[in-house]
Amino acid sequence: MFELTALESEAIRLSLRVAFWSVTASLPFGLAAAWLLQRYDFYGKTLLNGIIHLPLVLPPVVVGYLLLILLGRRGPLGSWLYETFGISLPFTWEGAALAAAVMAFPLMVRAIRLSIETIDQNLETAARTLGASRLSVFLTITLPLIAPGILAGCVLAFARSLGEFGATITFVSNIPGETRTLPLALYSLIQTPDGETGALRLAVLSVILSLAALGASEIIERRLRARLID
Amino acid sequence: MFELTALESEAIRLSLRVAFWSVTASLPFGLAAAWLLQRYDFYGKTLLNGIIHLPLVLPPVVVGYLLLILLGRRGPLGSWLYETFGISLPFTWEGAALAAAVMAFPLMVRAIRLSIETIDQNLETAARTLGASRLSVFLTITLPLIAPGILAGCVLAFARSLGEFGATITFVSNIPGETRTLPLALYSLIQTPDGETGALRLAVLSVILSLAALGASEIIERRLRARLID
Amino acid sequence: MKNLDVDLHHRLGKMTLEAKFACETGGITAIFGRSGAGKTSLVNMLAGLLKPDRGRISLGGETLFDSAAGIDVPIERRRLGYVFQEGRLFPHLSVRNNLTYGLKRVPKGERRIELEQVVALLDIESLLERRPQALSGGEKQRVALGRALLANPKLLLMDEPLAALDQPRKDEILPFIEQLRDEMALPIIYVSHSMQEIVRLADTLVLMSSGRVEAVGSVEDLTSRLDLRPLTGRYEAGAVLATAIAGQDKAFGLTELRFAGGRLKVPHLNLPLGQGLRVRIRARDVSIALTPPRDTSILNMIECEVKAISEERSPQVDLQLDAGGAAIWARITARSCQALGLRPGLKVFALIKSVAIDRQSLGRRDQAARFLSEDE
Amino acid sequence: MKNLDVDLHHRLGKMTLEAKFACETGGITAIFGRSGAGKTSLVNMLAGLLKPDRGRISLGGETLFDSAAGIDVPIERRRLGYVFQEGRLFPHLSVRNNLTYGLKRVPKGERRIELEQVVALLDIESLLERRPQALSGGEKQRVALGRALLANPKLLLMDEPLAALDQPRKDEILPFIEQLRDEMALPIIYVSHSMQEIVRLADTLVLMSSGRVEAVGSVEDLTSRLDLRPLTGRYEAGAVLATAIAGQDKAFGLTELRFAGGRLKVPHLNLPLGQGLRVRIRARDVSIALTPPRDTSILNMIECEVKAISEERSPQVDLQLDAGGAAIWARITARSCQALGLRPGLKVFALIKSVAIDRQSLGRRDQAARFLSEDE
Amino acid sequence: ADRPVTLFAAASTTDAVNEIAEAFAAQTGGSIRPVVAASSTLARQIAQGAPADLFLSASGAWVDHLAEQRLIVAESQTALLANRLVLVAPADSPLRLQLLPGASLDAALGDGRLAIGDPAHVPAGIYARQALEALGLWDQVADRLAQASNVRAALALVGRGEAVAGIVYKTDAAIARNVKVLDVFPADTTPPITYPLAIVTGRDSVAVRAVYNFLKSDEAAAIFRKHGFTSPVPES
Ligand SMILES: Nc1ncnc2c1ncn2[C@@H]1O[C@H](COP(=O)(O)OP(=O)(O)OP(=O)(O)O)[C@@H](O)[C@H]1O
Ligand SMILES: Nc1ncnc2c1ncn2[C@@H]1O[C@H](COP(=O)(O)OP(=O)(O)OP(=O)(O)O)[C@@H](O)[C@H]1O
Ligand code: MOO
Ligand SMILES: [Mg+2]
Ligand SMILES: [Mg+2]
Repeated sequence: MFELTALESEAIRLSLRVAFWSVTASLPFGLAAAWLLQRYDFYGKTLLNGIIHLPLVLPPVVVGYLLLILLGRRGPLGSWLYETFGISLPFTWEGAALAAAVMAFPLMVRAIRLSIETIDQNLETAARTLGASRLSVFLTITLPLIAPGILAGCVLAFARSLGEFGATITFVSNIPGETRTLPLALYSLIQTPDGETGALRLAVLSVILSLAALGASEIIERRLRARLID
Repeated sequence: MFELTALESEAIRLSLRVAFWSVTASLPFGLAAAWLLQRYDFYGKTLLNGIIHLPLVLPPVVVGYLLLILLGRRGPLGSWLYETFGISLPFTWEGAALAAAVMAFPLMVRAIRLSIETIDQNLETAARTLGASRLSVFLTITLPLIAPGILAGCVLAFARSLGEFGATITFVSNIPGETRTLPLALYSLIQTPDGETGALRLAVLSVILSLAALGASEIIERRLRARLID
Repeated sequence: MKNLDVDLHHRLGKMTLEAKFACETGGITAIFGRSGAGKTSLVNMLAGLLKPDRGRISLGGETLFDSAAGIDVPIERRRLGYVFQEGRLFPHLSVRNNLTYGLKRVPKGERRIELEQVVALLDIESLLERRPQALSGGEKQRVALGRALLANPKLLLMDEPLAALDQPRKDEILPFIEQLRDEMALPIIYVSHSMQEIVRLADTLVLMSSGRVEAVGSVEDLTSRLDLRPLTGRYEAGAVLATAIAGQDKAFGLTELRFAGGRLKVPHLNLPLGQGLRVRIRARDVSIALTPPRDTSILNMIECEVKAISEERSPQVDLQLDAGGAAIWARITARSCQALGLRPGLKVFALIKSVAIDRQSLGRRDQAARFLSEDE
Repeated sequence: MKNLDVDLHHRLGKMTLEAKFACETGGITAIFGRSGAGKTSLVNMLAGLLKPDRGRISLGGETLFDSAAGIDVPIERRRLGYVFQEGRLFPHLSVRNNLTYGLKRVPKGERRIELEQVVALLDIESLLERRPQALSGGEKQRVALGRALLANPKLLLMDEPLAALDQPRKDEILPFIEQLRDEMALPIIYVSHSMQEIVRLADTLVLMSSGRVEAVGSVEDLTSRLDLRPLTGRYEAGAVLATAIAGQDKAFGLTELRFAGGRLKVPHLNLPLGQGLRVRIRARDVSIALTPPRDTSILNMIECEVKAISEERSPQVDLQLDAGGAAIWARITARSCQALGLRPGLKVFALIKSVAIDRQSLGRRDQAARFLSEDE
Repeated sequence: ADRPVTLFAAASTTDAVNEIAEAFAAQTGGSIRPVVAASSTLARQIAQGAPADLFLSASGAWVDHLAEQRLIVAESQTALLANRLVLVAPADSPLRLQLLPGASLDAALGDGRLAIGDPAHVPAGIYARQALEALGLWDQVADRLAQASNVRAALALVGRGEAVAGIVYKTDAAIARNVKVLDVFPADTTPPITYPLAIVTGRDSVAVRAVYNFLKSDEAAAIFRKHGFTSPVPES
């Protein structure tokens, strides 16, 4: 194994932190959105769906720019956030997590939606005849049954967050120690004529990280499935 | 409604073509990969899984760069392709489709895998007792049952392809009429001090395109589900 | 004793389900009808799983559904236990957690049925830690039954709960269902194809045919009605007698029953004197003699008068007999009918084997403890 | 006539399934056993759905599975039709396409069963364009049955195919299954809880209990064996007689059967003289008389000798009677037994109502056309 | 020491800026935090209140854009570095060409492409277009371009042999081992190629001034020169 430079280990730590919070914070929203889109028909559903999928169709840089305009200190939402809570997202790692979350959101929602679609609603009604309220049915029946889908969504979102570049660099810039995640560090190196070796090291690190995340998810998934099927 | 400029309509046509071929060409591979990963255990499975997910974790620009190294005229695969078939991918819209396909591949595979996971294998064995071979079971039972998942995978991949920027510009450059897709045109505009208005128009166009794609997919999905559930 | 009042209209594909009836659900109400008659659909509407196009359902004075008034009590607040035709066990929970799913939602004070009780009865101790996927068909159905019971519902809906069970298992579970009805005073709505089960269990019978409720009434009445034969089934034909325990013959393990037309000896029943009991006597178990035969093992010879002879052109004829006011049916060959010169008004003896009146043919009207001593 | 040779070992959770038996599957082979006995698992291994830990299966000389030789013929090449306990219809196909799924895979020349035939028989014409989700429980099972049949298999596996069906529907489908066996010479392996069904249909019986095959033999032999009573069930007790058509009484619609112990009159059977027929006479349908009673509707009085009297302490006793070499069982009250002074060696008359020998009790041995005229 | 001074610097100056940061730390004990990205991105971020103290841009246009909005201290704006455009080809290319008006660039390209930065927004691309137009070569190659998202990407295309030739900064060509310079564009074919440096409005402080001055020092100039940059011709 090779030893990590300070820059590398800092980028890794930061990337993991950003990806973790990106997934964790967006999961409840992702679940709610998937549920809403899968189970209900309402006016403006296609629009909501479209908005959720926007980060997928727009170039990441554009999404980052939109975030910057919206959430920058001078942006409508950003100024409100700052004045009310003293929160400022641009140029912070929290902002990086937000950018990653926004970019990964459609992936998470899709995966969860897909698994909500495939569960047998008869089981849910059966649970209700046993006295469980809608909420309780959701928590005890639906949620465990869609767990593999949620996991898949989270892994996808985590991986996407690890690799997020365009929106991040645009929204929170490339600030060492604060927002310079692995992909940003990688970008910086690629910009320097002799950076290939360093870039390669970072690329390998990214791959190792994602393999680890995937491996972990496979193990969890296998357990979940074992619980479900055998 | 606003009228489209020549540049805009060209970018739209190109984007649609690239996204369409990206999805169409990668679907068989996506299906095969999803099947392999979901149904079989083999040596190096985690590795294959990791490779498939790479485009998700690496910054798109890096992926584009790797494609260039691999498939460029002097790349190992690229020179072979050129000498054997006279095919050259960089700077062509086919190359753009490839870049988009690579970036979208993990999304497609995940979605399909998820739906393969949830089908009742009892139905497949039931079909085999009726004399259907494995292949025939796959075509007549599995495929229709996972159709919603395939559709979801395709939509995701299509949307991702529509929005692909980093890998595309690195691999096939930004050539008007050949590889300048919507995101590339949008990026150019956003990078110029007074490009906001033009950028906004393109962003709106992107959104409309993706809403249309999503809308269409919802309709197809509803039909599929109607066939499955009612 | 809850009053169930139903008036529903609902389209199902090409068929329209129309159910208008009222009955008391004090004991067990059976829904009987051929496959596709609409039994499951009706029960689904009662439980709130299927929303009727229009109509009303009320149970014990509480309106569960009323399309006109816009009332539709949510499934979970109807507190109706449901044993589904297809099990519907939760695949991600162990058998134990499936069983306690409903139980946990019942306040401690309101629990009248407990886990140990159900586990012991259904003999599922060894399955508790398994997943539903590792159960056989019959085992699944037993767990589903236990799960619904443990939710301690106000009324229990059972959709062919015993179809997947073998006879010995049925024989074990039927008394338990009776016990629920009697000791727990749990009203039950019971969908079944089996007239045997229904006679044994049910007080009230709802007959369905192609989406319509054709008749509602006591099991005795409906099974004795000739016009309902096409619905109740020819093979199952028979009459139900209202009897009471008149004496016990401890030595031979026999019990004597009194009814309007005389006395019947049946295998021992562990019931107090005077206790009311319903007995179904199938037409095919009744023979006819003009004079009481001697030296035979047939213990029950009831003097009757021939009331009617079925006109069906068939090797077999059904006789309607009157025994002091009680109706008895007998099925004999047309040849015997002619040989004996049977005709309405003739006095004959109905011969009924004691052993033909077995546990399958006995039902109950009143509340009491288990009444059959186990005979192996 | 295919020879089925099975020797299997397989762990199922805590239980081990051990099945070692050989039998001819010329007609219908029934697998009988209590819930959880391993019936479905055994059938799954035959079909190739479950891979045994070790052992061998061969059918008609062809080895389907042999763990030692590493043979495991793929499911689809075994060509064994399978009617599953839970239907397993394809949700994305219409009923029609479900039905033709297997049929389409049979070369035109090899098709012996066609769609119209099955649709008419199972009365599913009106369901053809529906999705399986819009079917009732019984309808699903009928479609599943039709689907398996239309695959024109070499052998048909049926796992409790009739459990979800009502009696009239069963009565319609049973003759069809017999027809398959007889006209199409389609061997069938039939899992059932119902001894009635088994007696009616099966030639060979495989008795299972807690994962073991306890006995294999003809239905007559096994149901007459006292030591197997705990497995075959007390309520179902009875003997099966091998008989032949001896005469027809057209006027009264009766058929006379000859057997070792004499003659029996039964409701009309549309069979040629001399045709062999199996008749099951349940112990509970047999009464005893010391002298033949007169003036009764009971047509069959068979002279027998008491061979044995069961010793069980119970209100009822079972008598084993010998009628010219054929075994007949009678169940009477202990009281009658004492009153008549019955003891081994005594000559008695067994009284059997003609109508007690109904369609449910008749099985067949040889091939021939439908033999029961429809009685309504 | 104190809070580091944040220097938003054009991506093409990454190496040089990093080295200067080290030199500054060694010499003064203060610290510089270089944040590198495309000049356009950095400019937009500064417009949205990014925590930048200094801005070293590859493009005068963006700095002017900020100056219009009074987002930089006008007085501090200065042309720090200069650069030249060169025509490059892969190191093993047999190509030879002199950049004179009327040269047949299209013939030299054959069926290959000319890699440049996107002339819509990449500064190097904009300069390249101006230079080609000045030489009357633009029309020859307008449909033979491979437009990259930044100048480094254009360089990579040439280095990997995908493009037959490319137009990049002299600084880039100097360090890339897999390309060779065919010719330098005459200075008069483009406006002066300069990298403006400015202090961001509201960030002016002693510490920032120290860095500002260090960047303008001879010591920094030496480092910049090492990386191929030249000093701008003093404005006349
Ligand atoms: N969604 C539907 N669309 C069309 N027809 C339906 C639908 N659901 C049920 N049916 C039809 O309604 C009728 C009643 O169905 P139901 O399930 O209530 O029958 P059932 O009496 O329970 O029958 P079984 O005894 O076979 O379970 C059936 O003929 C069935 O085909
Ligand atoms: N995957 C498994 N793991 C553990 N035990 C199992 C598994 N599958 C089946 N069993 C057990 O094996 C036994 C036999 O099951 P099988 O389904 O063959 O029974 P069966 O005779 O068909 O019963 P039924 O009449 O109830 O359908 C049962 O006790 C069941 O609990
Ligand atoms: O140094 Mo730049 O701003 O990427 O051309
Ligand atoms: Mg039903
Ligand atoms: Mg089974």
